[in-house]
Amino acid sequence: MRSKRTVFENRRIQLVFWVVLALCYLLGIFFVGLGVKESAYGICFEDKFLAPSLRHPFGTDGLGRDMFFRCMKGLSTSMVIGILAAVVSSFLALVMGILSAVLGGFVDKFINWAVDLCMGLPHIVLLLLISFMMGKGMKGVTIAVALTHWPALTRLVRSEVLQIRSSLYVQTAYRMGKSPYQVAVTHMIPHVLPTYVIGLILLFPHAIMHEAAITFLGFGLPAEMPAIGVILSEAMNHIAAGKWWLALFPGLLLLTVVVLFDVIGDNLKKLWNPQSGNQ
Amino acid sequence: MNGKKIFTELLRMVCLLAAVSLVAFLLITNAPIDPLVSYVGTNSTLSPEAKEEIAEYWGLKESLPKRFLTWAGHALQGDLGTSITYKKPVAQVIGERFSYSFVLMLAAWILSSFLGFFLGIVCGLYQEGIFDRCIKVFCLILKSAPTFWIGLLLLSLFAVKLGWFPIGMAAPIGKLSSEVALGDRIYHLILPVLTLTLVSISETTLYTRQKLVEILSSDFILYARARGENRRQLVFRHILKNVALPAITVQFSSFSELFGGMALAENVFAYPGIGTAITAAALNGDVPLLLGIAVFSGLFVFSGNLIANILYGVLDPRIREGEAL
Amino acid sequence: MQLTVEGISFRYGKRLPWILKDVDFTIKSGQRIGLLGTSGYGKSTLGKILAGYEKPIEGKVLLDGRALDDKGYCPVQMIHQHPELAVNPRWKMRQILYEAYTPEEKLLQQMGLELSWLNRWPRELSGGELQRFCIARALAPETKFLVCDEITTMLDVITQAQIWQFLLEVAEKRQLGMVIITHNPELGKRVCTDVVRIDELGT
Amino acid sequence: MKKENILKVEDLTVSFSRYQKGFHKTSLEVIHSLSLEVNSGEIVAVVGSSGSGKSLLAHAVLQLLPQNAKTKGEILYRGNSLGEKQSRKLLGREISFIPQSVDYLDPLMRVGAQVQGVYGTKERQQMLFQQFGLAQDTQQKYPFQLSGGMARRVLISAALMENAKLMIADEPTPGLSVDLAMDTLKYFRNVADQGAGVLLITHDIDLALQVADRIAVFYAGTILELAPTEDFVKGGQALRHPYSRAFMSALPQNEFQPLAGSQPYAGNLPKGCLFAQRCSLCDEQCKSEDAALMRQVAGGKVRCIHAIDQDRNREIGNRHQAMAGI
Repeated sequence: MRSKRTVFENRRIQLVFWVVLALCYLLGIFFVGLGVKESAYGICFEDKFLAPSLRHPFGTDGLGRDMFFRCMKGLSTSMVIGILAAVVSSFLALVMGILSAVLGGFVDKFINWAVDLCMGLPHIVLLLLISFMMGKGMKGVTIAVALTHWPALTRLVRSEVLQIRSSLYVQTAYRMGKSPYQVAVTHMIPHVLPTYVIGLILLFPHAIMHEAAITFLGFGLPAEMPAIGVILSEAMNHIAAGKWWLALFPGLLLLTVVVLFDVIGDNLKKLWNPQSGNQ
Repeated sequence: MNGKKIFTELLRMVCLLAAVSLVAFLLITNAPIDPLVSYVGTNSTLSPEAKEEIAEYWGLKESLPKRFLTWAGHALQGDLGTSITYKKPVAQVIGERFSYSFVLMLAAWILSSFLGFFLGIVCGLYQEGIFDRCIKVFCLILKSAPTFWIGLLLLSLFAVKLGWFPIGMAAPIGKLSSEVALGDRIYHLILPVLTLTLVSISETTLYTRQKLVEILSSDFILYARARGENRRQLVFRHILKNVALPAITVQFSSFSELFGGMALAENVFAYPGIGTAITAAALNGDVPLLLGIAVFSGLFVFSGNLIANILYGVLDPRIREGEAL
Repeated sequence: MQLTVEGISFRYGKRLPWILKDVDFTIKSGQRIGLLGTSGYGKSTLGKILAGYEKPIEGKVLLDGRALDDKGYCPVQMIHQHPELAVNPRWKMRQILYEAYTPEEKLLQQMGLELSWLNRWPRELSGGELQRFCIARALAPETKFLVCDEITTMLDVITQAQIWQFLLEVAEKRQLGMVIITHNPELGKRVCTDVVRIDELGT
Repeated sequence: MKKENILKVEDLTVSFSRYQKGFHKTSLEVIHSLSLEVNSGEIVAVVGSSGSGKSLLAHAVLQLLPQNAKTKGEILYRGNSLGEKQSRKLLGREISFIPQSVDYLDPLMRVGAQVQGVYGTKERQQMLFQQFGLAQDTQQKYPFQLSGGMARRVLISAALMENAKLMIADEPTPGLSVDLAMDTLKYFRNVADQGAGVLLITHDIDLALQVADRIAVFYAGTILELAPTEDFVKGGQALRHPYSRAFMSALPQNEFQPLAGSQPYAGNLPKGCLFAQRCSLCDEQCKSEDAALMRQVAGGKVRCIHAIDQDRNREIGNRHQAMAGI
C-alpha cells in the first residue's frame, strides 16, 4: 500500500477532496437555514446591539434579534432563489446555445442579437427594471435574476457547439448518413454537458450576489423577510454608531458561499477535461 | 478597420440602442403604477387641466406602441420629461449627476485597469510564486465579495473607526455646490473610488494573468527564447503587446459591470451620482427619470463596446490589414 | 461504378483566388488514381468535394450519372491526414468504429486492430493505430470509393507500408475506386494504377 | 578546415510527470538514453515518425524544455557542457534554431524586426531578404501575410542572421516534395560547408537521404543507429541494426515490405533493447540492460549486441545458421 503522503499529495485526490468539503459546507448552511425556527431569531429588546459573544456568535441587531440564525435563514432563502435562477438561466442558455449553433442562419443571428440586447443594459439596471415591473418582492427578484443570467452561458455553449459542429468527426458522421438529431445527441451533448454543468455551478454564486445587491437597494425581498441584502441595508444605518459586526458577518457568510462555489466549479473544470488535469 | 466596418458597427449599435430603450420602456410602463401618477407625482398640486395637458403631451391615454413613439419623439429632441423626485427636467438631472458618477467611474476604471494589468503581468511571469498565490486568493475573494459589502467595511473602518474620511455625500453638508473646493470633492471621492477599484481590479488581474500564461506557452515565445532573447526582452518585445491587445478590449467591454458597481458604491456612500438617482427613481416610481437613466446606461455600455470593437480593429494588424491580403 | 466530376470550381470567398478552376476528373471502380502536387494547390479541396465534405461553387459531382446526394450513407468515404481530429475524443474506440456499421472480425484482424484497443480512449492510441480505426470505419459494405488525403504522411515508414499493404488488399478484393492524395511521388508510383498532377487538371 | 565536434549528446533521458488512468502519478520517459553527435561541416538528420518526441530532442539541446520536464545525461557544445546559463549566451548567436512554420513568429510584430532579433542588424536582414529573393516590402509584412514559400525563406534568413556554429532545424520543410524542399535545404549545405554543424530533425527519410551526411534512426524515444548516408543508400546489408534495415526496405522505392508490430509506447518501454519484440535475431541477451548500449561498429554507432558487421560477420553468420537450423 502506498504511504498516506503520496496518495494525499496526489493532485487529483486533492481536487475531489476540496469539492466534497465545499459541498458539505454549503449543504450544511442550506439545511440548517431551512430548519431554523422563527423563534431562534425573534425580537427581544433587552439584548439589543450585543457585540459578538459565545451566546450570539454574530451579535444582535437593533431589535435584539440573533444575527447568526437570521443570517443562516437569510442565506438559505437566497440559496433557494439562487438555485431556481441558476437552473432556469442555465436551461435557457443550453437550449438557446445549441439552437443557435445547430440551426445557424436567422435563428443564430436572432439569438446573438438577443444576447447583445440583454448584455446591453448594465446588469443591475436590468435587474432593477424587471423587479420594478414585477412590483418588487420575492417573485420579482427571482424572475429578474433568472432572466438576466442566461446570455453569458448561452455564448459559452454556442461557441462550444460551433467548435464541435465544424470538427472533422462530426462532418464524417454526417457523411455516414447520421441525422442532425443523432449527431446532436451522440456527439454534441457529451461535449457540451461539462461546460454546461460547470457554467451552472459558476452561475449560482452570481445569482445569489445579484439577489443580495437588489435586495440591498430595496427592490428584492421585503424588509421583514430575513435576507442578506436586507440585513446589510439595515446595518448601513448603524455603521455610523460603530456596530461593525452587523455588516461584517453577514457579508462574510455570503462571501464564503460564493467562494466555495467558485472552488467547486474550478476544480470540476480541472477534473473533467483530461488534458488540463495532467499538469 | 475601414470606414464600411465602422459604419456597420455604428448602425448595429444604434438599432440595439433603440431595442434597449423599447425593452426598458415596456418593462417600466408595465409596472403596477398608474401612468399619470408616475408623471405627476402622488401629492401634486397641479390643477386637473394641467394634469390633462401632461397626459395629452405624453400620450398617456393611447396604446403602448403609440406612447413609445411619442416618448421617443420627445426624447430625440432632448426632452425626457420632468422628474418628480428632483422636480427638474430629467435631462438636467442626468447631466448634473452623471458628472459626479463619471469622475468616480473614470478614476476607478483607470486605477483598476493599470493596476490590474500590472499585477496580472507580474503574477503571470512568476507563476505559482508566493506573490502569485496571494494575489490569486485576494482576487478570488474580491471577485466573490458583494460590492456594497466591501463599501460598508471600508466605510466602517476608515470613516467610522479611524475617521479619516467623511461618512458620505460628495461635499460637506450645508455648502452650496458652487463653493465646494476641489479638495473637498476629492476628499469625499476617495472611499467610493477605492471600493469600485477593489471590485473591478480582480477581473482585470485574473484575465491578464490567464492571457499571459497562454502566451508564455506559445510557439513564438519558444522561438524568441531560441533566438537568445532574455526575460526582459521577451516581455517588452512580445509579451506586453500580445497581452495588452485583448486586455484593452475587455476593459472597454466591461462598462456594464463598472456601471453596476458604481450604482452600488454610490448607494453605500450616499454619493450624489446617477446610481443614487436610479434607486431613488425606482423607489418613488418616477417613470421618466427611471426610463431616462436606463436608456442612458444602455448608451454608456454601448459606447464602451463600440470603442472596444474599433480599438481591436485598429490595434490588431490581422484585422487592420486583413483585407489588404 | 463510376465517379465523375465536371467543371468543378472552388474558392473560399468572393475576394479570394480560385483554388480549383473548372476541373474534370473521372474514376472507375478498381482504379487507383494518385493526385500529386505540393501542398496548397487544392488537392485536399478536390478530395473534400469528391467526398461531399465541401460543395463546389460551380460544377457537379456525379456517381454513375446521378448527383451525389447528402442523405444517407455516402458511397464516397474520405480518410484524413490527421486521424486524431477525425475521432470524437470523448468516445471509446469501440463506439467510434461501430458508428456506421459493425465490421466483421476478419476485417479487424486484417487491419492489425487488436481487440484490446476497442475499449481505449483515442488519446491512448498512436497515430498509426488511430488511422487503422478510421480506415476500418470507412470500409462499410456500401462504400464504393475511398478518398485518401495524405493518410500516411504523419506516420513512420513501416506503419505506412503496413497500412498500404492491407488497404490495397481490401481495395483489390472489393474493387474499390481510390483517389490517393500525396506529395510523395515514390508512394504514388507504388500504390496507384495511374498518377495525375493537380496543376494539370484545372485551367 | 579542422573537423571539430560541435554537439555531443550522451545518454540523454527526458521524462515528464503525468497522471495514469487512476489517481497515481507516473513519470513518462519520452527520450530514453539517447546518444548523438554532430561534427563541424556535417549535416546529421534524425529521422523518426512525427509525434514520437523528436522535437523534444531539439528543445532539450536548446535548453528550452517545459518546467515539468526532468533530464538526465550530458549535452556538450564544442566540448563544454551546455547548461541553462551557458546556453543563454550562445542561443541566437552561435546556436540557431529553424522552426516548422510561421506560427513560431509573433503575430503582432513585423517580420523584418523579428528576423533582425536582438543580435542582428537591419542591413544584414535586408541583405539576406534580397539574397533569398524576398520583395522589399516583405519586412513590413506581418506573419499572417506570408505565403508558405515566403515563410520558409524568412525563417531561414533569421537563422542565418548570425554565423551560427550549430544549426538545429525541426521539420523545416513540412509537406514539400523532395525536389522543392531541396532549394530550401541547399542553404543548410553551404552553412555546413562553412564549418557549422547542422542537426536536421524530420520524418521524411527521402529528404535526409538527399541532404544529410549522416542519418540517425529515431525509434521509441532513442536512436538505434547513427551511420553515414551511403550505408542507407546501399540499404540492406550495409546497415547494422535490424530496425534500420526493416525501415529502409519498407520504403515505397524499395521493397515496400513492412515489418510486423508497432513501436512500443513511451509509457511502457521494455527492458533492454526496445526493438526486441519485433526483432528476428532477438534472444535472452537482448533483454539485458547492456543490450541497449551504443556500440561503435564498422564506422557507425549502433544499439544492438547482434549488430550486423560487414567485415567481421563470422560470429554473426553462424548465429544465423543456428537460428535457421531450428
